[in-house]
Amino acid sequence: MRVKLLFFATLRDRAGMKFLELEIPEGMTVQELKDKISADYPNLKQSMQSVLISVNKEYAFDEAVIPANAEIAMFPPVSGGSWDS
Amino acid sequence: MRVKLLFFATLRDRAGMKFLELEIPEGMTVQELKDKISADYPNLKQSMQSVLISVNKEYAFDEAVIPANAEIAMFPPVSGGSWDS
Amino acid sequence: MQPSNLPTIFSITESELDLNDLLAQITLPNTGAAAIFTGMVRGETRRGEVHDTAYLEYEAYVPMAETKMKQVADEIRVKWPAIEGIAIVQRVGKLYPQTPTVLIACTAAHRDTGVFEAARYGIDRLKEIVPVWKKEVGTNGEFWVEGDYLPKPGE
Amino acid sequence: MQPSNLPTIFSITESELDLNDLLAQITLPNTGAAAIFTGMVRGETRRGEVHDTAYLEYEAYVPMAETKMKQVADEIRVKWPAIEGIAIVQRVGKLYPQTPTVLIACTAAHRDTGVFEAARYGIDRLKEIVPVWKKEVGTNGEFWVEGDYLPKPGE
Repeated sequence: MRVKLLFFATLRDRAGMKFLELEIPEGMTVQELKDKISADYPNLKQSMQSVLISVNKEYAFDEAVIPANAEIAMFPPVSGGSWDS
Repeated sequence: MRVKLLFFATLRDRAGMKFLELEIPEGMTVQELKDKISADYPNLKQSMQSVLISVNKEYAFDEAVIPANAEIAMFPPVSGGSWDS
Repeated sequence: MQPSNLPTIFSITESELDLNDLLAQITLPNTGAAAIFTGMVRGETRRGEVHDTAYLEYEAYVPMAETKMKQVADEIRVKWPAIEGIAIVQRVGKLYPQTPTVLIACTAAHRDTGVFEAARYGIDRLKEIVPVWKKEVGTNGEFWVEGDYLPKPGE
Repeated sequence: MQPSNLPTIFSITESELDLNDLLAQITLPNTGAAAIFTGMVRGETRRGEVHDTAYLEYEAYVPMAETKMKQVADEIRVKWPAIEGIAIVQRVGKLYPQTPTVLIACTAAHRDTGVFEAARYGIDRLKEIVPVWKKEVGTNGEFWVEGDYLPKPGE
């Protein structure tokens, strides 16, 4: 099945791209997706250890199963707000 | 000696005037001034029990001696700010 | 930077409060955080006796109010030395519901150095010692709103 | 008034923050108090490694950021049911020192019902769960500023 994978901040810089469309098997978990990305994109391997993942705009964790047509995003811990702490 | 006495809020309404210039003896205290105002302006007699007094823009209390040319003000407890409590 | 170089604004004004402008005036090159309190005229009051307000009429003993606003700012700087800029503004005159009437804003490099506490302290103190009064005009006629704080010697 | 009728504004914008306009949008007929937090780009940092910042570049995962801002607003309404209006705005793009980049504002009838605490909670939560990142560009080159909060399931 097909999913869309978005990269932000440091992840985008390391990936060298903003997004990726890819085919994944049904029932694939977030952890399995991270393993696949580590294998396919060596540049991102180290990032996969501390990356945050969202699936359809909600935070998703290792055991979560990815649904068809999901919009997945990978990014570092957030750092919005101001410059005040 | 001469002093100026300003009235604000309810005090002004009851006094029917915004200010008053008056002669007071040297060494007069705030308490003695309140007694004098109570005697001279019956409308203000009751107000003198809970009035706040300032002398030269600082809060002044019963025993304080009034200096020459003082700007004195009489007003109720303050109620500025917004309408929020 | 010495406190004497830090911006402190206090004013009694009949003009509309401009939050953008006031904030800009107390933002320094190393400011990272601001806490701003504004109070508005409420048109409907539900706490206590439920009633409607047409407008409030504010008056101030202006020169003393400015002196006391400066005192509030000085007290804030003693309690929260990290505070950079302070603005304290009271609008006077006839003020209608949903209109901001008072503003206290404090800035600092970081948000964990007392900006929220300082703004809260500022509005509490303003309502205790700054000589400003308001008269409510509503459907039941008009009456002066009286405070209940009695300043102590040295305030 | 039901929460569904209470104004909740959340936005990611490239435009200047207009505090006057945002405050007006969350002021209801019975609003008497507002607490507003704004954060700015600091040009000089003295805490930790002292350095200068030329500008910050913010980016957001916009649709998720809006979802998470709504979640922060919902959390505020559960914790402080007296809150009337909430505005949460993050400015993105290239932002220079002394520019407000983020705003959280909460209104209520009275100032003692949690407006200050709610605004403080709002900025803390925004920095934990709303997907926005910033890159600092300064005299020492540019680097991404990384947070350290790891959201838990259900956040």
